[in-house]
Amino acid sequence: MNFDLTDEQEMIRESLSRFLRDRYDFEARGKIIRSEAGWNPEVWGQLAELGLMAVPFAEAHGGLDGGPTDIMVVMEELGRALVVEPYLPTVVLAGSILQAVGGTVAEELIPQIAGGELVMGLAYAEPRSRYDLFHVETTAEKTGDAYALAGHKSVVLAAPLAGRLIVSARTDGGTRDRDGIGLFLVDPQADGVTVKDYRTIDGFAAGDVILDKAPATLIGTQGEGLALLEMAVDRGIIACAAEMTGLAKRMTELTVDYTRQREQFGVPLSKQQVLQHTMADMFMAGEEMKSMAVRATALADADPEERAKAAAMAKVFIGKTGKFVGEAAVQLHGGMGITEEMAIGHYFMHATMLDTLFGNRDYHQRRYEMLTGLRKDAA
Amino acid sequence: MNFDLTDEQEMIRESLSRFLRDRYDFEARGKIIRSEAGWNPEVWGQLAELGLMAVPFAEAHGGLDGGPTDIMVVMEELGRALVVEPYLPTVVLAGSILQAVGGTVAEELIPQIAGGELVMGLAYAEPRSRYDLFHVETTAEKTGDAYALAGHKSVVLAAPLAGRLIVSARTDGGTRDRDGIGLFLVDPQADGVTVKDYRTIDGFAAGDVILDKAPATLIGTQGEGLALLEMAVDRGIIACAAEMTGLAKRMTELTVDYTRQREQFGVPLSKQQVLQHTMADMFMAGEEMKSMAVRATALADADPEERAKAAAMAKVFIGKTGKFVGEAAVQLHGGMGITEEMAIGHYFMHATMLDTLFGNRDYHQRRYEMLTGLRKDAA
Amino acid sequence: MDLKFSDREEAFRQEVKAFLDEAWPAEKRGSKTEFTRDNYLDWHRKLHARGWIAPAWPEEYGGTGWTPTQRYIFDKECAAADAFPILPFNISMVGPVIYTFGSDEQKERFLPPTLSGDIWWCQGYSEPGAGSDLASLRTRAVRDGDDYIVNGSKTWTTLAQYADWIFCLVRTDPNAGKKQQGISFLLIDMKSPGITVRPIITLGGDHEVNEVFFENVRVPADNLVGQENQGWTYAKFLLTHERSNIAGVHQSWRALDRLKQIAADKDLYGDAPSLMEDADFVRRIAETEIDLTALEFTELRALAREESGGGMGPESSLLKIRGTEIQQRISHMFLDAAGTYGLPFQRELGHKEAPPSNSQVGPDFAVETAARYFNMRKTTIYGGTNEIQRNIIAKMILGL
Amino acid sequence: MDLKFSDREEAFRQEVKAFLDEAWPAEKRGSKTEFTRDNYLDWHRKLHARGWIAPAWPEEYGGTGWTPTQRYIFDKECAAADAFPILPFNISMVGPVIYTFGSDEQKERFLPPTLSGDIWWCQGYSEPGAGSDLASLRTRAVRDGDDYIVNGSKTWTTLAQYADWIFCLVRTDPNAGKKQQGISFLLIDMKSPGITVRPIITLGGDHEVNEVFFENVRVPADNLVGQENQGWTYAKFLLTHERSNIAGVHQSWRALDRLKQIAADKDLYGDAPSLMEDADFVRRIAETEIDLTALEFTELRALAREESGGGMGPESSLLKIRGTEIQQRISHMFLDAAGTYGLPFQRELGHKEAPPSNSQVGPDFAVETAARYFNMRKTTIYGGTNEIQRNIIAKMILGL
Repeated sequence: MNFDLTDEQEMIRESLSRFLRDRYDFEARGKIIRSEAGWNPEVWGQLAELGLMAVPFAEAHGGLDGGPTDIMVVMEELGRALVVEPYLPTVVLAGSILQAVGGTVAEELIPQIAGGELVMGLAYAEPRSRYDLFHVETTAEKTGDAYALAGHKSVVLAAPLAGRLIVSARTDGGTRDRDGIGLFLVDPQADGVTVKDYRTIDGFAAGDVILDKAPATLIGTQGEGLALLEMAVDRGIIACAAEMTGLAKRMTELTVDYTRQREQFGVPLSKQQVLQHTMADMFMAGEEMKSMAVRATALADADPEERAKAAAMAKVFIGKTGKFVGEAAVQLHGGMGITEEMAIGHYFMHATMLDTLFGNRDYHQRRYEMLTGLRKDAA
Repeated sequence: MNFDLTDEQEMIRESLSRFLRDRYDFEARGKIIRSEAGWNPEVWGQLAELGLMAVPFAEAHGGLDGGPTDIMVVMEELGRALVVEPYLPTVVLAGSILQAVGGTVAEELIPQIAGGELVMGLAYAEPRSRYDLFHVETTAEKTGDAYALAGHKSVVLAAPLAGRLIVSARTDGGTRDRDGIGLFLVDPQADGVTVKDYRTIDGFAAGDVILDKAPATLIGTQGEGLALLEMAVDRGIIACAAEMTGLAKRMTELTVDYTRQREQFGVPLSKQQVLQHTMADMFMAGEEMKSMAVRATALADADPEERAKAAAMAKVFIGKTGKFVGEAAVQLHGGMGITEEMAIGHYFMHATMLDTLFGNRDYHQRRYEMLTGLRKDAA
Repeated sequence: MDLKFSDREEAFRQEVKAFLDEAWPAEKRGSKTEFTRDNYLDWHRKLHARGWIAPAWPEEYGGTGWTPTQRYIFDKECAAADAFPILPFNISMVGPVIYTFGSDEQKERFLPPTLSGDIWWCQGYSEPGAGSDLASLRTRAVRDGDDYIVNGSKTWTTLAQYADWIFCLVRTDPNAGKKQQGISFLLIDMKSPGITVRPIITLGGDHEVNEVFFENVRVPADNLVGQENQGWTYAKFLLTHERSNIAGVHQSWRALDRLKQIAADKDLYGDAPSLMEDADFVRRIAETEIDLTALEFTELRALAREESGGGMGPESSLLKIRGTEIQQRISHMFLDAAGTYGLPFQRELGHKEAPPSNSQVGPDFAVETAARYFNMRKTTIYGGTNEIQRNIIAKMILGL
Repeated sequence: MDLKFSDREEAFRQEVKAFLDEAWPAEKRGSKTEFTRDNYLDWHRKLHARGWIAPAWPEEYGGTGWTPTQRYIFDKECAAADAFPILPFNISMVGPVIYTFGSDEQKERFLPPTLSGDIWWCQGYSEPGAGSDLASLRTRAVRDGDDYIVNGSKTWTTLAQYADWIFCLVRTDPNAGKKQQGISFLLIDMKSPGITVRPIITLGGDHEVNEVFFENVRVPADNLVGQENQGWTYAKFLLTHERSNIAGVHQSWRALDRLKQIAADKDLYGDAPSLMEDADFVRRIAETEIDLTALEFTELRALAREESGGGMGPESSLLKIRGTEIQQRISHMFLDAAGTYGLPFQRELGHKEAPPSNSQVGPDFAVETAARYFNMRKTTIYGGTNEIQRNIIAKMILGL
């Protein structure tokens, strides 16, 4: 067993960390989330120059041949700085699918991603799907070699920024069948595609995507899209585990600093034993979260069942402990913690939303029970 | 609304409390639980002289015409002093059934109970019934007017002390049918009855009862015993809620006292803010437990569904908070808390066992969900 | 012991219900009435017209003479009808201070508009950097002829943007020995020159609290309540005075009802199982109902002690701690019920700090869930943090 | 980063398994071997014979030279086979103190029997009334010629009833400035005249700990380890030395396995649904598995840091806190699994404090569940309470 990072990974961490400290502080981020665009293409270009967009891809596609561990390193740093740029949807979600599918579509799009020229989104959720990836009401109708999609996709991260979307749609079967789902490439500028854009409450650009005979290209095999989708979403979950670790560690640091500076009744808050114990618990949560992120990362390339179990476990754990750390951090900041004026509240909001993204704690707890055979029923 | 006790109830509380302070301290109790008999008939007689055994019964049967509130008052005091004498099985469990059934059996037995001459037990559980009262494998075969019982009853409180047992047995239907269950009066001295006696881990005399063609008398209507049994057990639960309140309040007092006396690193433990907050939580748990006991007591005579909901709620709540208070009390006593030498550990053990008795927290949580229609499935 | 309502109490409940059916009819219920200055004042005035705006006040000043049980019934029915809870500033805070410690002239001048809503009061207690340590306040009031000149700032001032007047704790003797001494209680017209209000935007974009700055604000000395330098006494009185519904039990029951409706609403789920078919969600609801029942009966017992003259005292800390814990849990369950649609920010807030909101998506109930969950974090912080409430129980009740 | 075991590590695991199949075969597993002095020593000696009794010791004194990962594998396989965990007193406590601070003569005299089990050591640290404040000890040792005369008492002395020798902290200079000064580390033969052992019975009737009284006990000065009055240094060394398996992860996994078997055992339930069909019970198992996984990988990361020379340090407090919390949770799930049959007391303890036990009822696994749940409360108290562990994290790691 070996938990060490390679020298290259340490280099990525350091250069990214330095860049974010210099260019992406709380004030700079505040400007981005309040801007009309909701992201900063210049920052995106600079992150691409650092090689970030190329990390997981094959050299042949202009990538750096990195693996899940490299993504973990990147996501933890992005979490520490609360970066809203669309790395997760572009590189982790869409990137994982393109890489797995390969062929001409990968050859065309991955170099654009790696070069920082293309943002992508993955449209998998629907208004009534809750967190079930197999619940697909959107239909794909085939005419000749082309497909036309009709349906409604919910809360697609980066949808208003994306040059291409990958969309799950059904060529066959009932609403909740596991078979008959395909993944399709859609140009959001095309006729028949409407993006109802908004910002998520934690500051990310996103949108609902309404498809009405939208032209689309199948990627992968018709009817077998679910396995790809599950893989991509598990990769997304594992990346979020690293991101949550970054959030939690930063929240703990900010809280320790704040309570040391802030006096009440003539004594620093940090001298109150009850608050000390809360911070000790926050520290422990961060360490254990990191362990879960490391473990899930190591299993990101394992067979689908092992990967799914590791992702479900990690999601339950970061949901629970992320909520604890976020709530504790706000509580210890007192009134200041719930204003938009201090960073801590923004960390808390994003930590909260990471529990909802890809399925909350209850959902993945249930999923873990089913995957391990602890629970037999389908309810 | 009115939460006041009557003058009579205040009198019962005071005289009982005084008697227990004088005659049932930790040392006296220790002698009883380590004795061969496992109870003290002399104390029982004195409690009867105080009128305790007569509390809930009709004047016609030598009773005091009291109600659930009187039982609440008694049980809270018995809990405070950790009394192991068989009040719950005799007066609350068996007493409730005899009173409800009425007729000659009540006329014969209730005066004996009220006079302190008869101890009784209620044999409802079986090795595989877990907490389901309707799970009855024990059979009752009718020959003429008499019945013969065969089966195995588990963990019958007071079984080795009892002059009579009330036993649930099936005249009809399958193992887990709600119909076909009768309640029977059995003399534990009779042929065909074996009591495998033991002490519960918290010091109460109990036993498994093996029935092999044991002679028995039906009480109540054949096949309709379940409703009576549910009533008696709900009364038992409600009594335990009051008892747990007494335990919790006493544990909080003992812990407050201990931490004030005990110094560590030159300062009383009670000055540590973390321990103060734990004790504040213990206090709150005790207050809320009391509220649940009061509420359930007020509904002890309500229609069966309301009574059942109130009992289930109370059991969930005292299970959860009793565990919290007990564990916290032991933790704050440190090593001394887990020895048999201090009272606190004995309170903790009994509080733990009260969660198991009549069904634990999970069981009654489920029961509450079913009774309120929150949960539709039978699983 | 008898927990049933008496016939008289039952008749009172019917009277309240009848009033609500008229004053706050069905079309206003179910979060359909937005909280605005006008909407709130409309409701305040209806209660005032009925004589029910200040149930706990002495009858001579406009109170109702209700028993605590009646007030409990009133609060419960109002919550069941989704009526706005009455804000504490006029009725539970400054009013009782004025009728207890104010001069006859002040009573005459201020009590009627305080009851009627013609004055909207806000509270000038907390100061930047002071947190729960209220007495460390630094806003100065210096006597100058018939006036005080006030300089300093207050923070966490709820709805100061709507307020006509502010009641303030100010330091009139900076040389007094203990920090609790030398404080005075001053009534200040918000239109006075030198006052500025800065919005504080809270998580999720709400503008509910403010900072209020005083720069050479001239306040007539007639607006001093009670004695100069005795303000801390009045402040403490105010903090312990009105504890009715401190636990928010009625609002929590109402919220659980709405949550169960949402979780069972088949339209939201289509072919998928509803949330009410999810054993884990059901368990969370059931646990909360049980805990809320324990809290409700603890509050009822406390009210009964108050009714029989026992007073509430530090037990109110219990109600505050448990009440806020449960409110937060419920707000988290709503967020979980919203699922993915908890994420979109789509609220029209009308201030520049709010991010752009362009589209309306997802079920109506989901729109506010995240913001509400964030906002509810305040409940364990304001009014003395729950940590401080536990300190109070340890000290005042357990003697530790 | 690579979390798979290397081929070398995999081969080692097979070697351990093969050894266990012989030394601790199937018929001894599944709680079928009672913990007695003889049974324990039998196992201790088998490990000693194989050279595996003290993996963490330097090889020159009898260690194995294993990496932390190998030790982890060894511990895991032993737990999976239900083998007795090796008691810390000889191997993790007094042994390392002797080989680090003892004289050559002491090493020669004590290390071989300490390894072989010919000496059973117990620990004389805690004193009545001192709790986690170890340094406040009052047991005196006064020099008298070539001997010390020891007077005082020690408590919580685990298995003193089996022990041949006790290692003791004693006060040799009562006039030293700080309480940590003037303490010495003394080895005392339990057969010395003047020593008496009083059993302390813990909840559920176990006799595991004792009080040990010293009345004018004469101890040769040769038995002083290191310098007089420097004992606190050795004590601290000992407390931070051996952290292997402090979290009890392997035992907890093994316990969860057994619990799942029990919960699915149809014989226990008949026509009734088994516990594994109870969604709430399943949820509790799943939650515990997930938390235990987080703890296991936190321990593995800590071991890796130790392996690369980083040392473990105060992070061990985390392992202790979480490990004990999980052990307690599991013991409570066993109790819940036992249901009503958790109540009967039916253990043969053979001491007078035990209540009479006359009958054997219920499933075998249920007999010990309540006693074990009670007994496990000690884990968050002994060895520095979990409150103290959190103090350590706050101070040493967070700098608060």
